[in-house]
Amino acid sequence: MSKIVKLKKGFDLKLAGKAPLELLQVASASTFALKPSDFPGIQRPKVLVNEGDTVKAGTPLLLDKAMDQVLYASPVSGEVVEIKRGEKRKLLEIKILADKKITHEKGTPIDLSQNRESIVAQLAASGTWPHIIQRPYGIVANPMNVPKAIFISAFDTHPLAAEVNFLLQGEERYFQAGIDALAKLTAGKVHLNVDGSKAVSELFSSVRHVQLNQFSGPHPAGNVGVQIHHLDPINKGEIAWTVSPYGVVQIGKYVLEGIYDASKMVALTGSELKQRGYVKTYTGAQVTPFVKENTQATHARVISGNVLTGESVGAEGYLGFYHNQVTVIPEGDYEEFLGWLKPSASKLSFHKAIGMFSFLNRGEFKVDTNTHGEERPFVVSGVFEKVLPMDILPTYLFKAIITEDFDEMEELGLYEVIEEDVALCEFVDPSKNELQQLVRQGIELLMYS
Amino acid sequence: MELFNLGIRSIFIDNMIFAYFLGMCSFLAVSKKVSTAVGLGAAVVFVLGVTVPFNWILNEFVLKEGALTWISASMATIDLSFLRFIMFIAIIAGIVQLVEMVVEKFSPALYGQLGIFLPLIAVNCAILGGCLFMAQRDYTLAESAVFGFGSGFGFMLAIVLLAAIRERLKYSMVPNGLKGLGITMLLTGLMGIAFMSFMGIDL
Amino acid sequence: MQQSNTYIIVYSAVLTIILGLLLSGSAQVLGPWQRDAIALDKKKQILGAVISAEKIAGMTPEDVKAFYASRISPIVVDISGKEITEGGITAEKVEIAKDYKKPAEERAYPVYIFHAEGKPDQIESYIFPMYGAGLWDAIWGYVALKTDLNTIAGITLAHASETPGLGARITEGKVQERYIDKKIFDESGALIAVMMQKGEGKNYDSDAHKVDGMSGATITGNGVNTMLKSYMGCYEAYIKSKTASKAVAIL
Amino acid sequence: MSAEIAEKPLVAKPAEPLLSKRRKKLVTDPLIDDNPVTVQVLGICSALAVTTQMKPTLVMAISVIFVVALSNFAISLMRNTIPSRIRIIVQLAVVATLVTLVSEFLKAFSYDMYKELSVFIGLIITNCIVMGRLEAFAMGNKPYDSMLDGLGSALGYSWIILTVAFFRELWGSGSVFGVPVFEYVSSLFGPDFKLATNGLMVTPVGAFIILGLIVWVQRTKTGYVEH
Amino acid sequence: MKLIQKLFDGIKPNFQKGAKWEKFHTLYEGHRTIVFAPDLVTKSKGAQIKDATDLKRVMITVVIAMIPALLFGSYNIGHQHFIATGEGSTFLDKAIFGALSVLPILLVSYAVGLATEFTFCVIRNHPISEGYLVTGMLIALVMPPYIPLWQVALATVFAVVIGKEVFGGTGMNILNVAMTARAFLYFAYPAQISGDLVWTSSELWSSLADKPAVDGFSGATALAVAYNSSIDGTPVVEALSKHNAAFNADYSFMSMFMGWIPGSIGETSTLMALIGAVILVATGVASWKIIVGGFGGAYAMGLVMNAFAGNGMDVNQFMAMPAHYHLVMGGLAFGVVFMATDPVSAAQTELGKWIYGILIGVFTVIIRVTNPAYPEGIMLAVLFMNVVAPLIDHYVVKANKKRRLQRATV
Repeated sequence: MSKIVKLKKGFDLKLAGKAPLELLQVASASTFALKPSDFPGIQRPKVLVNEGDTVKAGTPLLLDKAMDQVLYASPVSGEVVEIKRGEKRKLLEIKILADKKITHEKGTPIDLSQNRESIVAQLAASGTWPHIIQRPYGIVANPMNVPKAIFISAFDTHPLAAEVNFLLQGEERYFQAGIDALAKLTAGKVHLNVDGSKAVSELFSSVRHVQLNQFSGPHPAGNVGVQIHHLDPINKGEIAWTVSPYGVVQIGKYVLEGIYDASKMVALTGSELKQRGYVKTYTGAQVTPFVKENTQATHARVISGNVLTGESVGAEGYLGFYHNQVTVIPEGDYEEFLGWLKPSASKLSFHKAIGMFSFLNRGEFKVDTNTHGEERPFVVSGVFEKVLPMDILPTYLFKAIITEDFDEMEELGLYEVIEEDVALCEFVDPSKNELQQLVRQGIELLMYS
Repeated sequence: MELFNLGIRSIFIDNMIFAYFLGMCSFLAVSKKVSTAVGLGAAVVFVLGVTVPFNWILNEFVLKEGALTWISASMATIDLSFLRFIMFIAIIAGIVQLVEMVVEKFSPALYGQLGIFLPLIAVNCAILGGCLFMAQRDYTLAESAVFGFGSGFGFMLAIVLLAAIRERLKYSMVPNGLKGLGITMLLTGLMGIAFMSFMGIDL
Repeated sequence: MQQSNTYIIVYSAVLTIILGLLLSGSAQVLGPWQRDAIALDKKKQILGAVISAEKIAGMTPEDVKAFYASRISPIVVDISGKEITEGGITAEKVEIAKDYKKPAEERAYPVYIFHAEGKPDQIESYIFPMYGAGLWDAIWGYVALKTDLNTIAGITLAHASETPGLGARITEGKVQERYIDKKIFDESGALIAVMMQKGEGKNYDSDAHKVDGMSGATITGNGVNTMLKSYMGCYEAYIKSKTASKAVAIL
Repeated sequence: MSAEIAEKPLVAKPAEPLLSKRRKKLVTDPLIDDNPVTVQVLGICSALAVTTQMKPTLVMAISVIFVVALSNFAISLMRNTIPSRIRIIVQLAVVATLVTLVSEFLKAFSYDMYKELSVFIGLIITNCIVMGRLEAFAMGNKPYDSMLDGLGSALGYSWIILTVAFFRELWGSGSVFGVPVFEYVSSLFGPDFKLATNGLMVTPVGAFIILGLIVWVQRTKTGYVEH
Repeated sequence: MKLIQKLFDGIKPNFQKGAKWEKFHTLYEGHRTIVFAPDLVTKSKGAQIKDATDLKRVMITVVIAMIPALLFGSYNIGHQHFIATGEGSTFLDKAIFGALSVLPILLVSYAVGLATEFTFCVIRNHPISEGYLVTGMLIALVMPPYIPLWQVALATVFAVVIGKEVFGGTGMNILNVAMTARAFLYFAYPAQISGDLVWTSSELWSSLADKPAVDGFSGATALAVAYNSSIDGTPVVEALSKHNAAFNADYSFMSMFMGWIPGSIGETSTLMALIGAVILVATGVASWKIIVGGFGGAYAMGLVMNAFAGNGMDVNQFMAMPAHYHLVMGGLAFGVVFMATDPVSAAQTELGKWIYGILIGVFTVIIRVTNPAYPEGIMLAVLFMNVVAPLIDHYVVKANKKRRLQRATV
């Protein structure tokens, strides 16, 4: 029953600064942070610890009063050094100074022969639950729901993305256990979607209890939202869950060993890094040790995640909960004489407008953060349609959100997309609108209406 | 061929909206969504198509000068055309009522779509206008039927096109003073320019 | 307020009677004036073919009536040129607009003979009504031919709703003057009528069958051309019979 | 029960002056702030078709003033007797009668105008201002007030269509009330100079655009925004 | 560079908040971003990098695609003029004459249009958009060569204000702005724009052109010739090839394809329009679907007309004209390539673009053949389809919604 889907629309950004598949020896970070802003669905966060408390890896730090079964746990053991709040006491970060040696809260491994409810209850409290994301809306899944299916994208087509096979080396056992647990949670199938352009790695081909689907084509073929659209699209009133491969491993570890092990491998990428590769650390690590001495330019942007969907965190910032990549690229705050007119083959562009010869350039591009133009109203040129491999009319969807027309948003398929699905639209948009933010606004309008 | 020409003319050239400004009130008020515009348009087509020939019969056999000769030749000089307005408007109101009842009885689905628009139509100038044009231009019965339906379709075309444009316009940044009526008037003017291309088409 | 059915019926009946009386009363009272106004309007139009619009505008209704009565003698002919006298038909009663819908053979064709004051034998010109379609709606007019029944002495044109400034210019004296002294028949006696040309600003003095057009109003111009030609065609038999008898008379 | 209950003394209300402040407002409000055409979006239907020239427009305006004021007056007189179930029909009948009167009158005494306005006089019946004012005001107010209200609305309508007609005639035909303005102005600049008239103004398009612009100017001034 | 940057920096304080020219800050920024691509960077969340192409570059691509048509059109004016006057002339004479005729129109179009646009940007305080780069050029190219300049100015103001600014500016308009300008003139001053005078020699404004045409030369456009022949009853092809043949300036298929005929400045040459089409399609700026649909629709409708004529239904010679002639006559090629493809006023869905393009072609031929009042069908067809495009899109979008809904119920 596995499906093979070949996608044509989309665009691969060939950026300079790919991380070679080797583990770097870098001093580990000492502070870690949990940022509620990483979880878009959190409505009323409640902090469960105080500054000065000592915690173990897996100790709950936070819960959402709107969905209080789900606990957000500390990735490491250590001392809570700061609970940072912003305007109106908005919770920004819970910072933890890590012990040299990480100790874990001891939970009990989960017996998968139990009924679904108790498995859900244990997972929800384990700290691994936030890896389960609900579609529509792209928020942390509600344990009370039963999804129609669970989707796992086993490859990442984002620019300079970490190699999933490399990240999961040696974790096969946990991955299978995670799949087994997830299979218990859904009424339908667990879809494992792999890169169809290459031979399927043994890691995934041997996994049981899943439907293995192959996707090939340019980015965003690896986006789970796109995959869902082609496998079993989400309709109004339906719920599907998605989990990243790393999330599956996390869940598997808890199932087998009863511990929340937040250790992860992170790819250091981007044209401005001297030394690129993979490092071992924990979720929420401060990026300083990876980039501080490692950046070539003085004026560079440090991004947690990839360049399309990531967040600029600065050299002192923390890795996002869902990120396994740090990208460093040059800042672009310079004026360029007649920049809009100059021919160039070295500037990356999806378009082929006069003077843009990047489509002839087979090499890799060094891209900075300049917007290359000011924001303008949409001039509909059909370009969004060329990079969104879904049966969705992106321009109309965006306009429906702008005018806050709820019916239109629903009918045009806002249920099927989250930010990352329109990231490429945002990149190619010659009118330079912020479409990811717009989509989130639309989702929030729908969620809270 | 003559009738066909008349049909084309009444839809595109002698368009109720773009040539005669008739039915403007509902044209402006009910053109925010395509679906409702289609509903109103269909109702207008229906009512115009029925009332114009009906009023033709009334005009031909009762109102116009010498119309009563079918009763007695001595009545040839009687001219009741001063009753034209009041009779036409009464017939329109009556037929709208009748149509409403018939549609409600025999096609509840259609009634659901047209029902809310029918009462609006009795005072839609396009209907009375159509009837008066019919009388003024001395159409035959067949011509008045074609003219009625044609004008109705012309109105429907105009209002549906406007509604589609207004749906697109939601994303525009129209200056405050122009929002609503103002921009719609300008838009209708621009649409009128586009419709002028049909002026003079002769098949 | 919810009234009884009886009340409603009585109310409507009373209202109908009152309004009916009001309307028929007004129609009764105003009727003569209206008929007068309509007749006067028609007379003005007919006279428009032979005297200038300014002059007509300067005349009082009484003047117009008197002038018309003393200078015009109307007859009605059929398509074959024979005068119709039976059936009480008179030229003033013929409604060209209504007749227009009938086949050409069944129409009645009025001819208004313009003669010297009080002397019906001393003819100055023949006035023929005509009717046709312009761009938007009907157009009509009267053309006056000199006694040779070939040369145009004057023309007056009117329209229901041509575009002002474009097609509606057919009512302008300047446009109508262009027709004066043009010929309806060519040398061999074939009907050519006068054709208004496309575009404006050219000189057609040398061509007896062409007049300068109205820019931007080609269709109205074509309408006038068609109207003129078809109605002259309808009157051709009458005209031929007149010229023939005149030729005989000369002989 | 008559004895115990003391009769309430009837306080005679002071008679309102014929043109009190309130009544003046009835007339002046619809001129600008609550204009039936530009603010309430009523009565555009029959208004525009005759506006190519000032003269027919003026006749049209006077007719509308007559019909609106008198129908308001008449319906207000009858308001307490009209059976609610046939309310609309009664209103239409009264309006149609008044319009017929106007039309017959024109036919008798100004046949040229009658021809020029053709069906549009009849269409005053369906002019939304008429029915709108009847429903909104005359059905619930005293005759004199209703008449003033009708007068105000009709005047508000009149100045709008007269303004439209002014620009359409001036630019489209180069004249005002038939007086050839363009010709005169051109002659001031020498024999070769000729002000060109704008053909678009005499087509319906011109009316839509002029009215749109009037609405823009008027609403920008009053600050009225439609949502 | 530094110098210009300093200059801009120097006057910058005048435009900042509270300064005396605060109102005009949008003008300042508008000009600065033309000289320098701005130093804006991406926000901290969302896409961290942006495509190097912006709207300015997209717009300039369209302008560049029009340059062949402009150059050829300009030269052709000179060419037509010297044929008309019967004077001998060199390549340079024609080029100079043409340039002197076209430049004033181009200047007026840009100057008046930009001034109008700036006024609105200042009043409404929104950034100056680059849309007028294209519109200004288009307006000039659809004008007849001897149009009075005041008419160009008036039409430009009308089109920019009523056609665009009232909707909120670039990207918001419903009708193609340049077509609106042309249509405005067409209906407002029909005498001046539709006569034969504006196409070749004339004394309207250019003293250069103040020479009478030689006897027998006719400045009628190909469409006018075709229309006249349909009245006379001569076969159109014959009439076209005979027209002005004595001056070596016949209207054969080849000379119409090349563009050696009178007409609006940019529209005569089908070849130049096709060059533009290649640029637009290769750069992905214009939709090839609209272009192919437009030509295809016109050709197909031409064939349908031929079939009618073949049946002897109507002896309109225009109907019998070979269908491929329609593609090279009048402004069809120019209109389909540059006007119909305007992304703002065209259909915006992919299926909609096919329908839109094909109907433009179909309507153009229908209007040309059956509507003697307006020989040039393309302008009116584009405008009419601009009006219809939102409805086409509405139904295409509705179909998309329906698919989604059906999926849910299956």
